[in-house]
Amino acid sequence: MTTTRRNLFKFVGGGAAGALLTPAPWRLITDAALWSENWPGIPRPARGEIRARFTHCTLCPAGCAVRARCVNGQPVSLAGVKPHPIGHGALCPWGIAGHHLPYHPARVRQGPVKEAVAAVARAIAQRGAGERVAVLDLRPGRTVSWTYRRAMAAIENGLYLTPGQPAYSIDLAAAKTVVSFGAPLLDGWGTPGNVFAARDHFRLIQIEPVETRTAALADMWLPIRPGTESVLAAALAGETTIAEAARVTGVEEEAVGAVQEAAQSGSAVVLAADPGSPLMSLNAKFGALGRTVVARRESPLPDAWKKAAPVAEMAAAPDGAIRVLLIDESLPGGYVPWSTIEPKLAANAIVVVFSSTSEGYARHAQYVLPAPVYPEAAEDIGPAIDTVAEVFRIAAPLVAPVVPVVKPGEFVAQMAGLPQGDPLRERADAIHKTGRGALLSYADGKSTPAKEVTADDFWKTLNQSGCWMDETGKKAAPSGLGRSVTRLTSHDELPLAVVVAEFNRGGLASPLMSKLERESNLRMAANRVVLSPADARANGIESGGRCLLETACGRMNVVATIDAGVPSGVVEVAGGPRMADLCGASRRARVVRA
Amino acid sequence: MLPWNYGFDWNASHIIFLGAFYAVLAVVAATLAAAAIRSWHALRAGKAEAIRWHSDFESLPDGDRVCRHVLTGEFHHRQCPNAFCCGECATHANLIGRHPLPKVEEPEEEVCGMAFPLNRFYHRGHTWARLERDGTVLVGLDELGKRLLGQPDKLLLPRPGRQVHANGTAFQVRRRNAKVRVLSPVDGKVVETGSAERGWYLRIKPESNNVKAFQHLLRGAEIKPWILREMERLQLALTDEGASPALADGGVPVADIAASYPAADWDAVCGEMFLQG
Amino acid sequence: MIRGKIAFASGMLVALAGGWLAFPRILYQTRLQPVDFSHKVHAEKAGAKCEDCHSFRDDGTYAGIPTLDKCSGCHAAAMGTTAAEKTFIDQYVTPNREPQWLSYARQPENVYFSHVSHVKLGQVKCERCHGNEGGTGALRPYQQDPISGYSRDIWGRPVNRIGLRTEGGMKMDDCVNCHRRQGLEYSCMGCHK
Amino acid sequence: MGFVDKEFIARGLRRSSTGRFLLWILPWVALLVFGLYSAGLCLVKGLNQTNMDNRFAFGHWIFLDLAVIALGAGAFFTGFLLYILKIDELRAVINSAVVIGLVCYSGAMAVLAVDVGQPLRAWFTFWYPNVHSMLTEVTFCISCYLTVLLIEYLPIVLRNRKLRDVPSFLVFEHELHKLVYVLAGVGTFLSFFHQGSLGGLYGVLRGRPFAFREGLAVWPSTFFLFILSAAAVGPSFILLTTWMVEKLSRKRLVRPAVFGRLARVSGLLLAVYVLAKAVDTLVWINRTSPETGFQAWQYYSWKPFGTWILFAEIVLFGLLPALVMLTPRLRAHTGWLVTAAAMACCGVALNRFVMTVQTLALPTLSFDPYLSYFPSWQEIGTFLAVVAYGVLVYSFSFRYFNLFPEERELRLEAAAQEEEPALAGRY
Amino acid sequence: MSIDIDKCNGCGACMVACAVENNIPPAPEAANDRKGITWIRVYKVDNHRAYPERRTAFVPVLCQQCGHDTPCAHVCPQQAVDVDPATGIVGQMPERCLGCRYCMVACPYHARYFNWWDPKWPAGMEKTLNPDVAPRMRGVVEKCNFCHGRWHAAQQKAAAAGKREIDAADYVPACVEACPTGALRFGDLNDASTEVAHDAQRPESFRLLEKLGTEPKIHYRSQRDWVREIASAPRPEGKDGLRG
Repeated sequence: MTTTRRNLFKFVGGGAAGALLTPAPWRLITDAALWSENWPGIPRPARGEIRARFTHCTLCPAGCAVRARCVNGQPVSLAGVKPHPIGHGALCPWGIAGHHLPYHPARVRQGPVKEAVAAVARAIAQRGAGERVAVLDLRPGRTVSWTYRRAMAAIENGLYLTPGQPAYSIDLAAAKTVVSFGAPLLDGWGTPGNVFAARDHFRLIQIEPVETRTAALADMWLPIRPGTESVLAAALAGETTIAEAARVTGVEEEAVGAVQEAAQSGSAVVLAADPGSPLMSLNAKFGALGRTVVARRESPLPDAWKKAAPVAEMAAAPDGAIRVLLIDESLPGGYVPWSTIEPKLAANAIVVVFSSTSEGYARHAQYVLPAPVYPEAAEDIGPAIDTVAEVFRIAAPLVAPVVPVVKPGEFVAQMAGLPQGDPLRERADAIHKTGRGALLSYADGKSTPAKEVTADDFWKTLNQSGCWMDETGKKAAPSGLGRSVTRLTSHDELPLAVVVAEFNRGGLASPLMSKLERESNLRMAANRVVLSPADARANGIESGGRCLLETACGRMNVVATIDAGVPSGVVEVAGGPRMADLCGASRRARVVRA
Repeated sequence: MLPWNYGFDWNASHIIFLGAFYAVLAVVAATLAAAAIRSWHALRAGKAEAIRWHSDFESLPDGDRVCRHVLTGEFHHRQCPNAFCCGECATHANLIGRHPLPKVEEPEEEVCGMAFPLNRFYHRGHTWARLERDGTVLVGLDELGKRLLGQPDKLLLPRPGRQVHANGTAFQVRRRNAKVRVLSPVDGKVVETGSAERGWYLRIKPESNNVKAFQHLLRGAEIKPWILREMERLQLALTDEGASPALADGGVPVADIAASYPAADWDAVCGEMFLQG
Repeated sequence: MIRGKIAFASGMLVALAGGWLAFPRILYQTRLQPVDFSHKVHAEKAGAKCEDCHSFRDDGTYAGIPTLDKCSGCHAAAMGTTAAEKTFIDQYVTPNREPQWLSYARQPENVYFSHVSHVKLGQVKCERCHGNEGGTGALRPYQQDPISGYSRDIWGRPVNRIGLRTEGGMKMDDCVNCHRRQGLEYSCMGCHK
Repeated sequence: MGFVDKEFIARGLRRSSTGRFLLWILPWVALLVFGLYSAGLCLVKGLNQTNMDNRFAFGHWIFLDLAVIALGAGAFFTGFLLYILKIDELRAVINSAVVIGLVCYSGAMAVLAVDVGQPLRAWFTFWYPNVHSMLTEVTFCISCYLTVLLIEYLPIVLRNRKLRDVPSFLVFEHELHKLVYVLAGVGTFLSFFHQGSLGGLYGVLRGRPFAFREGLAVWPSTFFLFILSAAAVGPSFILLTTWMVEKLSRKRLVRPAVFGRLARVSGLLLAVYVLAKAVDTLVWINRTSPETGFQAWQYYSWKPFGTWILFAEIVLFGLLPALVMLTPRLRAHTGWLVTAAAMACCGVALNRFVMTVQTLALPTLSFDPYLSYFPSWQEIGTFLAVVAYGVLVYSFSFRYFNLFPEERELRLEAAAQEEEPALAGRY
Repeated sequence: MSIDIDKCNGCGACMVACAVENNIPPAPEAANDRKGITWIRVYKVDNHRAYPERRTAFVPVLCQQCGHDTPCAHVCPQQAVDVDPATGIVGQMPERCLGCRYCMVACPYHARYFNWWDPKWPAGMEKTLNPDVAPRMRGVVEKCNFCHGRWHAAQQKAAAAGKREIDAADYVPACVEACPTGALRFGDLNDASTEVAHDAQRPESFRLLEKLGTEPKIHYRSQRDWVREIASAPRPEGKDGLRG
């Protein structure tokens, strides 16, 4: 080793020794550790003034009152409004994370607005005689629904279509027994807070092929053969013998007897998964009409709105007649399977969808226009199926739309050339004019008679922290219960009966839903099916295996779960538009390996 | 870890645990420090060469560490316990006392065709030391040493004035791949350097001229058996190096052995013969 | 031998110099406040107490540095003649743009610090931690450790915290020392979030 | 080519030509590079690269670390036997043992650095230690012992022929070697503790009845079992590696007596361990586990972890090799010896596997699913890096340092044999 | 905290509310039920019988805030876990954690979760983060701490009013607030007057793996015998009866 090299080493050695006697190395080690606390990619939540703002959830017809915790006006968390007489401060998981929707990565962010306007105008102008212009309103009973009806009345051959809306509402508080044919009573039916508040006071008999969340907490669960509900109903109505029903439905005789007894004991109510189902007519038999099943009440309207198109169901529309179909999918609600809509369309029909998701009708439409999502738009929510009182509540926007959106109401109003104006305000004034009911303020939980406030305060409170409610009106018996008959075209060659075990309204859901669907197995993701071990074995499917769900309408890639809790001959699926399209008409399917 | 760190408190578990930890650190550090200090002292005291010789001697195979009294047949089997420093060896002292070496008439011993003049002392690393009239000592390679290294490729002689130590490096020779530290027979200061031609390499002013200074060196009657043994070792080394044909037993080694065994790993051979570690 | 010693010593010297003199300078990056603001002047003219501008909200949260509307309350138009005020009005008040103040004492994200519980319950004077900021005539430049992202005030001015006044730093140790003295030591989550 | 690094190789040692050596290390270097790449992935992208998850919070990294450290125990235990108990034969393997220990420990540390989610904060354990945690004990002891090993490795390096030419190195090596018994003592102390606390790691888990054990004071029985087992297989592993090196380098490196001695020590300790383990298991089955509400039989009703694993652990890989190594007639037979040693090593590895993986696979809540786990290629790669690193370090050490002091002697003897027996007799 | 399993309908509101409150990011692409982060997780539990005898219950499991030598706090090598002597809440300090995951091994309730990924929110969604809770970084363990952000807020409110003691009504964890069925209740177990203290005394009340002696502070209750059995050790024969 040459001396120079040796000295170099000594120099370096000295340097190292010296460095250790300075703060530098130690500070750098510490800083490295501190850097790991806030290295790139870790967001810093904005600080600022924290205030509560109020609105109503539009994600389902329940329209629960919402208290939003806002930092500098930006909502950071949502909760129910405790003093609310209907909501009781309860929210469902979708509602709790609703404030994430505007930022949803899968949201529809732009659309061909101008082209759509032009195309629609052209089509209306050029359409032949008898060709219809239709609005499909997935969430009837809103103020904007009236805008549609007025627009359709203003346009020649206008059609106002809905997926069907019950003309009744259920008074759970008055019920002692609830006989539910697969209605997801405890898992998304009606207003959660209202249902759970009433839950302790009624006996719940759940008649359902599989054990859903509702069945799991029901006082009595009758596992029934899928598709045989009507037979059981007949037996309850005394139209067939109990023995016969037991044979067909697979429910024990004494169980059927018990149900019958309970139902006849008075203040019972029968519910069906599909509100329009003929099963609802059982209520007449049990004398529930006017007591637990009452006529649905809508809050007062401006007189100017009386000229409106009638409400029709899609099924009722003439085939091949619709030239222009505008679908308001901005709020998730009922869903009409595409297989039902398609035949109604004219050959050169134009379909425009206002939606925030590409999952629903966007898959079938020519024009998909970005609609505002909750809580971006001012909307009102019609009374829920379990709301007896007259209510008027407005979902006040909490954030400005984060993408350029088209408000479907305004689009249609313009198209039909309706007079400009804010329908919500008009209606609010109309309600105020009646002087009925009271204004409930969420901030302090106080309720003041409507006549004691000025129209402006009325309007202000509705938009900032409250709702209008009138419980004074007396219960009336509903007319036309379960009129619509949903025909089940049978495809018996398909071995499995499809049972929707996971209630899913479609539309966007917060990315945090991954906690329920992927990060735990609490809820079924849309792409999962559950099979009985027997069926799985028969088709060589193992748990977690990829496979195909095939129905008369098509096929879909799914992941199978095997569960001995599922009866053989049944495949459990999660709801949602795709599934509705897939097994809308028939309810039978086959699962094969992919 | 330190009393003022968050989460530290003076309870038994902390004291025991960290006490043990620091104790360990202290012991390890102390060990290192001790080693460092002692080696610094050793260097200052110029013990490096001695240490090198001792650790080399440790690592030498048993065959190379045989006591000189085995040569003279007084022992059948004995390993030198103190690194060929016979001056410090009690056994040597009383053995010499009991029967001193027999006189030899001839001026020189002739072994396997190699001449070993008896007017000098031989170091077991194949150097000789001859006491001159002026009190200096000449140091050179003995016959076998010469033949092993033949004509050195490179010769590193210490500058005059440098101190050399008995059993320490006298000078360094390179031959083929062999790097040999030729061991000095005596302690002393180099006064003049020679060369292969002059037959000697160093003139050394010894630290003392008394008998003790040369006691560890071989002489007279010891030479022949020693060289014979050395020949065997050489043979062994050569065969071990796969050099064949090996020397016929008692055969005369050629003037330049290295040249005649091109295949052999000469470094290993010389390592054996010159007692390198 | 001696040359070796020199080499060693010089190496050591270089390292020491670098570590003690150069390092503290290069460690922190310095930024200037958006507006040349004088606490002193405002203390005299606007309000004597800190709370007058650095106020608490009803729920006890601390408003921190006042927002623009508080300033424009008085500075809707120029009150004085200073250039600083003019630029302030032109650049912020008129276009109604919030000045990006750099907070010297902003704790890292994982720290929960409640001013109200210190000031109201603990009766701690603002100066106890912030020094006499209120008396300063101008805002000192803001220094930040770019690696850890901490303001220099958190760590305390001296880079090695040697000779640090008790209120000189806002590091966890400083909080803990004060809390311990008053027997107010809680769990980690008491002060972290 | 042949003489490129000749001057670094100690005199009298035979080493293959540089070319062949490079050929030998090439594949290992390749493996190392691949391993470093996968480790890099884990460090840069995070541990999502592994197949570990919230239930399998420890994966095969921890398992192999434990195994490796147990095998590395040969270093401290040989040192203990040699320097403290003065069993001088073992001088022949001590250097090799030190290198193996160094490799095992440094490798394990490296993997741990990848295994933790925030390596930059690893030093917190020293700065804010929770002295009640077994892991703290492990961290402290292992890092201290690694330092000790490095210091013990220093003399071996400094003895390199080239480095010895520097007087200061030579002297320092000499002086340090004189004090090495102190380090051996410290090393023994440390090793006893961390081998133990590695066992304690699991023994203290009252939340995991499968692993939970009662014990003395703060130390559960696993603490002592791990010490015993490590001490038992340490020598076996030394024996095994030495034998492998002999086979690979086609040289005799140590005298058969050394093998015999290692085997005897190993066998004896293994026998004691098996006994202790058996007793511990019985206590656990009949008392510890039931007290926590878990019936021991249930652990073994989750396939594939049947009772066979107990049998394999205690009898097949415990008792059997112990008996072999304790029976002189079998011991004399290298084949048996090596097989037994290998089995002993497998036994300990299996034990570490059971403690790590089975503990985590078994459900604790009644509605837990039973989970299985297979490491991702990144995990495997990372560990292969350690293996490659180990082989490389050992290869270089073997080539340039004198790992087996008797090698030169043995070679000359061999030469003497073939030269002529009579002659050899005189040496 | 007390949980009435007979009331829980498994809607998952608690899990979502928890994630919202505590800034837990949505799952990355590759995440599954084994790598996700759910401070409170509702397990679907059944009686191991086949249809039609199958009965299902939903069991929310969150950090059980163990009292007696808390397994996780005990093993953490660097004091990143501690038990608050005042509230008995087990705290986890992500900034102190080095991610060795020993605590997860120690926890019999699997209530601790590791950040396998960097936290990521869809663009814009980071606006909705809760300022009272610091987001965690990759490579550390986190768990339920009974919404400490809310505890701080309550303390702050009390301080503003000049009080040291918080008003119990001001401090309710997000999951409890969110539960629409009222299955979850929260309060001070040491205060005999509270609802939860009363719930804990009920005959049908139980705690998970009580025999381990970890003294969890979550008291479950159910009228159904088979549900109460989940408190005990697993029964292997039922293992294939479980989903997922």
